[in-house]
Amino acid sequence: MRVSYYPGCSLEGTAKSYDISVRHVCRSLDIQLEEVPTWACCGSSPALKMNRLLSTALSAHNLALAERQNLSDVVAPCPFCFRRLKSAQEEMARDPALRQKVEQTIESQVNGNLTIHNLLGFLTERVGMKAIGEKIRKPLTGLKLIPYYGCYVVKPPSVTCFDDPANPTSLDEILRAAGGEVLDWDFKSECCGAGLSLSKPEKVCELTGRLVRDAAWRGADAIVVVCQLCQANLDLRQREIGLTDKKEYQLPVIYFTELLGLAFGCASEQLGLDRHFVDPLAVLKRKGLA
Amino acid sequence: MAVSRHYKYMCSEPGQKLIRDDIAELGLDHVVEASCSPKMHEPTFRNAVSAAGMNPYLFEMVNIREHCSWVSEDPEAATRKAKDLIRGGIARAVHHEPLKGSKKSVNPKAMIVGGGIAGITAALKIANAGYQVYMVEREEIIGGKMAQFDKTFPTLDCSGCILTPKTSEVGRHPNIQVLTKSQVMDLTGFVGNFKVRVLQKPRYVRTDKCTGCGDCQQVCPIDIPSPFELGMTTRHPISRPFPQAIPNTYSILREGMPPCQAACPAGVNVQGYMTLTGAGKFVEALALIRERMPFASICGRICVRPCESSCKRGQVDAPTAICHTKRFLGDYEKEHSLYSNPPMKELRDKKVAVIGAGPGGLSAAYYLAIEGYQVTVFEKLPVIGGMLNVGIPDYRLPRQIIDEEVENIRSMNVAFRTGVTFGKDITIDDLEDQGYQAVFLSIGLHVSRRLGIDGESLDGVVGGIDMLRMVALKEDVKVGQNVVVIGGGNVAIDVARTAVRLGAARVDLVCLEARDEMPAWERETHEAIEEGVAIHNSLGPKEFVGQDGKVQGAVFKRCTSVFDENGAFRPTYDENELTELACDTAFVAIGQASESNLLSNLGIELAPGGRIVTDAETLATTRPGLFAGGDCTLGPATFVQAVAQGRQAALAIHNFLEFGGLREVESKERPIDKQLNEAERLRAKPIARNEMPELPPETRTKSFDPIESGFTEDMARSEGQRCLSCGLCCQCGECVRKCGPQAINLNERERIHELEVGAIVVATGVDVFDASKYPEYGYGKYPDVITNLQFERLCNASGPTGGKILRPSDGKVPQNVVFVQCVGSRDRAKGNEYCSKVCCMISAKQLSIFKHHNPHGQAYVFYIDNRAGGKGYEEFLRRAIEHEHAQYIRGRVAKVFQDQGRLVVRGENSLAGAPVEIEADLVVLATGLTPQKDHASIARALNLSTDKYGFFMELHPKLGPAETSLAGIYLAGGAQGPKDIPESVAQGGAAAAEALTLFSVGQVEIDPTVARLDERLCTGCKTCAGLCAYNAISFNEQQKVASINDALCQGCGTCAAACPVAAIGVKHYTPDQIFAQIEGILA
Amino acid sequence: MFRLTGALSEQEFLHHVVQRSGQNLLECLQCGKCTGGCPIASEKVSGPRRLIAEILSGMRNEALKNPTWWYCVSCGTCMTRCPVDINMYQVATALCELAQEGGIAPSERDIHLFEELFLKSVEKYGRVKELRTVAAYNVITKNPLKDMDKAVTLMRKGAFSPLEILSGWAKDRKVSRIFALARRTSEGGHE
Amino acid sequence: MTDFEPRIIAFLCNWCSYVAADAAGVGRFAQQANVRVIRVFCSGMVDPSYVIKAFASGADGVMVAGCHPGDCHYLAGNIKALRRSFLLRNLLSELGVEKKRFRLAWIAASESPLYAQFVNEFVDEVRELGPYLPPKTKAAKGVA
Ligand SMILES: Cc1cc2nc3c(=O)[nH]c(=O)nc-3n(C[C@H](O)[C@H](O)[C@H](O)COP(=O)(O)OP(=O)(O)OC[C@H]3O[C@@H](n4cnc5c(N)ncnc54)[C@H](O)[C@@H]3O)c2cc1C
Ligand SMILES: Cc1cc2nc3c(=O)[nH]c(=O)nc-3n(C[C@H](O)[C@H](O)[C@H](O)COP(=O)(O)OP(=O)(O)OC[C@H]3O[C@@H](n4cnc5c(N)ncnc54)[C@H](O)[C@@H]3O)c2cc1C
Ligand code: SF4
Ligand code: SF4
Ligand code: SF4
Ligand code: SF4
Ligand code: SF4
Ligand code: SF4
Ligand code: SF4
Ligand code: SF4
Repeated sequence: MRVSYYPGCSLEGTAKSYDISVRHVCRSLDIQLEEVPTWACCGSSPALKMNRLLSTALSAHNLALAERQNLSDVVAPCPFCFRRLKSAQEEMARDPALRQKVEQTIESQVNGNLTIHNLLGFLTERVGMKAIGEKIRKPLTGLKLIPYYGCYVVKPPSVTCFDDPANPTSLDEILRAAGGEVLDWDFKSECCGAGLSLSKPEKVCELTGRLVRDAAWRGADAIVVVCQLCQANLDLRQREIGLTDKKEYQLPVIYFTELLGLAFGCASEQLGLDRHFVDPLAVLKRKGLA
Repeated sequence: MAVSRHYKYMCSEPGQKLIRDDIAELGLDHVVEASCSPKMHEPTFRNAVSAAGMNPYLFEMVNIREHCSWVSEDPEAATRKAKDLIRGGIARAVHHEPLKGSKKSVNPKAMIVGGGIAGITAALKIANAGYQVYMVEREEIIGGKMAQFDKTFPTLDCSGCILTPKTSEVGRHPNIQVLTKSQVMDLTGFVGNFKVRVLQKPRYVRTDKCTGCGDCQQVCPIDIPSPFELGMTTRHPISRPFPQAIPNTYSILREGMPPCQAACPAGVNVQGYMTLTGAGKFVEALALIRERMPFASICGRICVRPCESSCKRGQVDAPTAICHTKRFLGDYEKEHSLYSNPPMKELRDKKVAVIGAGPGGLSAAYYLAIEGYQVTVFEKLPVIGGMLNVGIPDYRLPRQIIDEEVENIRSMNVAFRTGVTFGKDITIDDLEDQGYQAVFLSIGLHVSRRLGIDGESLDGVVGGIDMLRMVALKEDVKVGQNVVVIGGGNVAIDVARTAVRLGAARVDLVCLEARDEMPAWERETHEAIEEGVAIHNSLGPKEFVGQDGKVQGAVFKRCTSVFDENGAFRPTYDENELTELACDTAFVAIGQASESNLLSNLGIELAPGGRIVTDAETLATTRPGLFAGGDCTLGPATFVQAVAQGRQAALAIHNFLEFGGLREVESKERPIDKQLNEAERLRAKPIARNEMPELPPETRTKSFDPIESGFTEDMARSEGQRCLSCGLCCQCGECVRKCGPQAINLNERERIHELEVGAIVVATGVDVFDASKYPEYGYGKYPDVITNLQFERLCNASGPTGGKILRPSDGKVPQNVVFVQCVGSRDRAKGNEYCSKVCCMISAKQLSIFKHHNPHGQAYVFYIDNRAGGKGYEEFLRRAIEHEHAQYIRGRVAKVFQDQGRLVVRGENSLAGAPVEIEADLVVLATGLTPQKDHASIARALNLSTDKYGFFMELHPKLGPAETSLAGIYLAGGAQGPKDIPESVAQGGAAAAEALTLFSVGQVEIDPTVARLDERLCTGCKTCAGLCAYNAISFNEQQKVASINDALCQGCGTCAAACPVAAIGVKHYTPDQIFAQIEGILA
Repeated sequence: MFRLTGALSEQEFLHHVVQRSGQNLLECLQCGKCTGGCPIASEKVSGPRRLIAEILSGMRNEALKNPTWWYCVSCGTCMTRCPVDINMYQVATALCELAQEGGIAPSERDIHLFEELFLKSVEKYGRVKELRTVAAYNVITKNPLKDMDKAVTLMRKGAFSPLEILSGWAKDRKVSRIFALARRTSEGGHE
Repeated sequence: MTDFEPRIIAFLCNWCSYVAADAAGVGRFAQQANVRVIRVFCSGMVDPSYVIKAFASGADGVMVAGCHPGDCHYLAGNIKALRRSFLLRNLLSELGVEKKRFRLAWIAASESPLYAQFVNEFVDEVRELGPYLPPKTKAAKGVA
């Protein structure tokens, strides 16, 4: 299967391990990722907030680039990019006047015929649990995992059209297929503070604090994420959270693709597992998985 | 135009007087009135003109309020529109003719649909006025929602204390007949003269016999979540919701026939015996099986088990091991020597002959013997069992098992005469001479079909079933080293595996079909392969080759396809591609045939292929007194089908001998939905299917020892517990045996009542919103998140906790109780925009009750607005705040979640302007009131309209709240919209008053606006006749014209629109009138 | 104190927001379910319900200064649960644009600064250069060493390379042009 | 053409659509004032000749509305209306009436907003089409 791949800025910046592990997992599943040539930033939440036209135009620009690859599907690992691409395509389909304005702004045409996936959705719905199950070589036996979806892959449902926003299960399914023990909790799609990490770190600490506390209380070995913003916010803030609680939190925060890669039999270094702030390798080693 | 008047309040008395005066003074012959909707005031004005002596149908009303002034934003355009309409009305009125409606008397009986407080009120009022009332209630008891409450707002009086006097009054009222578990199917007729069909589901317990002693439920093996307790506790299918329930007798909850039983050709009550086995009641389980299948041990070994492929547990994990469990029961009985004959009727002096001692014949003998007949079985072979004995090999079904089960039958005074060939040693006439009054023929198919190819008569080419028979009868069978078996069915597999056991070095099985098309069961084929049989697919036999009359090989051509596009057996071959297999023995197992010469002498009808033709229900042949069943009528079928037909024939023979004729056969129960539902999934205990212990392939080929060794007691019991109780009550009969007054009849079936009534009150009430539609509230996930209806049960003394408010998760007394308002109300995204009107008060009531139980507890209420409009309501709410210290927080709850093990409710305190979180021990969701889930089918059955949510539409939102647009049908209670009890009661009274008015007038005027046929125009084309939905049109064959029955015609005008020559017109809506109106409007 | 006179202009601001955001705020029940679940709502940041209340009652200045829409991370939680499907982040965009046009200074300078820097990077390079953006932000907010220890740890682990801050990149002229065109059209205002 | 105000005849069944029209009035659901209602018992009562008559008398559009299939007060009169409407459309186009000028709709008693919406859409559509000119007039004006 060939699909176009839109990594998004973070995956070539701070979230390299996500990028590497995505590529690895896809390779194992015989999926050829073809990076959208000269892709640009989707504008993320700053553009979305400051200028609606600009925000839609940036996404449309990328869609136009992707359309030229002549592949029917595009996959974006970053949930925010996914949501922006998807809603740009839909808004333009709904509102011809907007489409015209956008096309004038980006000076090219957008047909709007791509199927836009987030990575999780692509793997569960398109590739299918069966194909994934068949590739498992080293099940993650005994690993207690907290699945954390964050908000952007599932909310708002009218845009994402993916899984259940209140109680999503696709990541649970993948992790279970990989042999992990999935813990239930109620913060699956609660917000981590996303883009406020720099400007309002105290807000982020407050939000991630409740996630980390509950995950620790449930005896998790790790929190598994699908979003690089969640990863960074949860990975980097545990010390501050610990200060308030007078506790030391050391909960690894791992991309689900890293774990899938491990279960497919790949070595941890090749997946970027050694690059996280809270070291996941210790617990993985203890369970004989790395 | 004689006069035109403008008056502001024309419908008022002075306005009407204006009209009357004008008619009198000016001698008007038509009146047109332009104002509001005729739906509202046409009757008023018609009455006014008639009072002045004018025929009411000469009056025409034009609607310029609802259709013009209220909906137009442009006053000038509205005026133009009004003028056009008035012009149309005038033009039409000119064509009006005087019409007179006929009178019809009213049938002074009422039907109340729904036995909640609204329906009860209406019923009692009508009944007390001396009229007959039918109360049709869907559930097993009456009382509606109120029966579930503890106390009622705003007075906090006990709900039961005010309701039960009413329900018992209904129960014993001589004028009220209560039909429980009933629903209206459809309605015909018109006001004063309705005919209603009501479908009543069985209660299984007779209300006139049951004493309410409760002995039955103590022995019932089934537990299901109680619907009345909203799943907070379980009940037995036989039970009653609470001690004061009316009708005050028990009843059984039964869904219908589960798919396992429906799939079993013999109709064995699978759920019943699985349940009894699960409860360790093995003897009872066996007795249940034998009601339809006398041979548990045999059946448990060889049955084809269609039941298991239909078993709903298969949709959860794997089907229950129905067949292995049956085998266990049979074997257990033998091991412990528990067998005793079933209860048998007294011996009759009637003799019945059974020909053939296969499963069909044995089954017939068994059931005939129970009925008391003297049965003799005639069998050609020296052994008994038919194909069980001389077909199915020992390793699957040991002979000893057959012998033991046959022995049981022998002990029931059945005589066996082996070695007697019917048609040769004894004829049908002989049997008649010997006093046999009926004969059942079940002689199977014992002739091996031949291929009809070259070399088939060579030495060493043997029929497949011939070989098996010889082996079974211990005759000498020569099996060489290299064996070829031809055929792809189960017989072929049995032959091949037998050959392996007889020492063949190599066994090749060759068949036409591809591997996945083979008719043999996959499991058997697989076992054969394990035992070393080589399978060759898609090959058709061409010829056998040999030397000196002995076979040496078989030649095959490639089979390109077996079935044609219609799925019929029509193989095609490629003659060029040949394969030869060397062999010294070849077994041909391609099918079975009957002994045609024997059958043709009997003088009965035969189907092509020699099968005996019988009546599908009675199995009677075309010769009176001769019945037939099993393989000889079905073609090669199965053991269980033969047994089923044996029983069916026994019943038919009994009917034939006892009642001379062919009596109706037992009616079947309605099967339930095959698709697994949520309730069943929840009932599934996490038990894995027990696998049958088997011999390994190496050992099993060495002898004819049985391969499967059977279940242990524990395995069987755990299989029994895997059953999901799909039918709810399993009809095990335990309760029947226990019930002293013999009040229980498990064979009760649905009934249809045809009721004739003059008025109908629809009071089907409300349902509560399904809280699981708010996943963010955790309903269904957290046991301590409950609905307000569940909370009522928690407070109720007859409820699951005996009236103590304990939280469901751990039975502790809750400290913090959080009430969440507007769950499913005022929420467009969830489809319910309306306010449910009562839940604000319900929460105030419930928190007050909670505080009375636990004065130290704290109640919180998240609300959007407090709606307390009602007498004493606001005061009640203030009490909750001031005396019960409830904290009211304005804001809709965003989420209920578990944080480090603690339940937390989060929302905004919108008055303080910040989010808040509350740690809760119990969360009560104030679920809104919704229409009943089946509102659409009620609406359809009664021809009512509903609003967009599904509440029934009243005639007028202000002036006709208890009437519908259908005269004679009235509304009461929650069915019309969310309401509290006082309003429901008031409306119940209003509906009763409407019905009583109708009864006391005693007559209704039939609208004269029916179809009229102009016979002179009718060309006799009959177009109209087929169209009338009320069969009002008949055709006069002499005069070749249609004719219309006024009493049946409803005036819909379908016929008029269809008549090609416009011979029909509906009075008051004739083409002239409509044309004039069109012209007038557009002039 | 706010005195209402019934003048048509009282509704004007509401209409602008409704039109730009495409969200019919008149349907809002003021139930507060949005704010109850909004991650950024707090004692200080009112959350969406209150913001809508301000818009509904024509409190233009209050609404444009309400920090909620600056904080809004467009998580979509409010809309997911709202009984009338109001999408708050569309309202945030509308308010941001209206504030810009009305020359109202951002009430949340930090957030604004970060977002500006972010977009600048995108405008220039077509992509956001995260480390450089972070560094610039820290320098401007006079906190150059913020989270330095974490950065160093991550760098050591190879999570990213320090070269990224220093090395030069190619500019993406196409994207710069999109910015220019988008600005021009937006300034023309929405129809 | 902009100031053209079409005149439309609406045949509404007594049990569903007429009730919806009344309720639209009670609910004040604004409608363009171009539709003239004629109440009939059932949509199945509307003889094709009524529709033709309306056009012949100068209507620019005709609508027939009844209960939803399955909900007919007279069991299936609306289905008969539906069956007839196909023939009727063909007949109308033979007579030179554009198919869009005739509409059949199912409007339940509870669907008063839908009724108003339907009216407004239909009026717009007919306004778009312009006045209906019987073939003779068209030929005379050379429009055909
Ligand atoms: C939790 C809760 C607490 C409440 N507390 C109070 C209170 O304290 N005070 C108060 O004034 N109000 C209270 N109410 C409101 C009260 O329930 C209603 O006002 C009242 O039940 C309405 O009565 P009803 O007879 O119209 O309908 P219901 O009580 O709903 O009765 C309808 C009956 O019709 C039957 N039925 C339904 N469909 C069919 C069918 N197709 N065929 C035959 N039968 C059918 C049902 O089985 C039922 O027996 C409460 C409601 C709830 C949910
Ligand atoms: C090899 C083989 C394997 C099978 N395996 C299975 C299985 O695993 N599961 C399953 O459900 N079904 C199986 N079947 C089918 C099943 O055995 C038959 O469908 C069933 O036995 C039919 O019962 P019956 O009573 O109609 O006839 P039969 O069992 O054939 O019995 C007929 C009896 O009538 C006797 N008879 C015939 N003619 C006369 C006469 N003129 N006078 C007196 N007596 C006469 C015969 O000797 C025989 O005893 C198998 C069949 C074969 C051949
Ligand atoms: S045992 Fe019989 S009489 Fe007693 S409650 Fe049960 S059904 Fe009624
Ligand atoms: S679960 Fe039990 S009742 Fe249901 S189909 Fe299976 S055996 Fe029958
Ligand atoms: S037949 Fe059996 S399951 Fe049914 S009610 Fe009686 S005891 Fe219970
Ligand atoms: S009564 Fe109260 S809780 Fe119920 S819907 Fe109305 S406002 Fe909400
Ligand atoms: S359709 Fe008209 S012409 Fe034909 S039989 Fe009926 S009434 Fe007569
Ligand atoms: S009007 Fe015609 S079709 Fe309708 S009920 Fe009367 S006879 Fe039947
Ligand atoms: S959830 Fe929706 S309706 Fe409720 S206050 Fe927020 S925006 Fe308004
Ligand atoms: S989208 Fe914005 S306003 Fe809505 S919940 Fe998320 S952060 Fe709050």
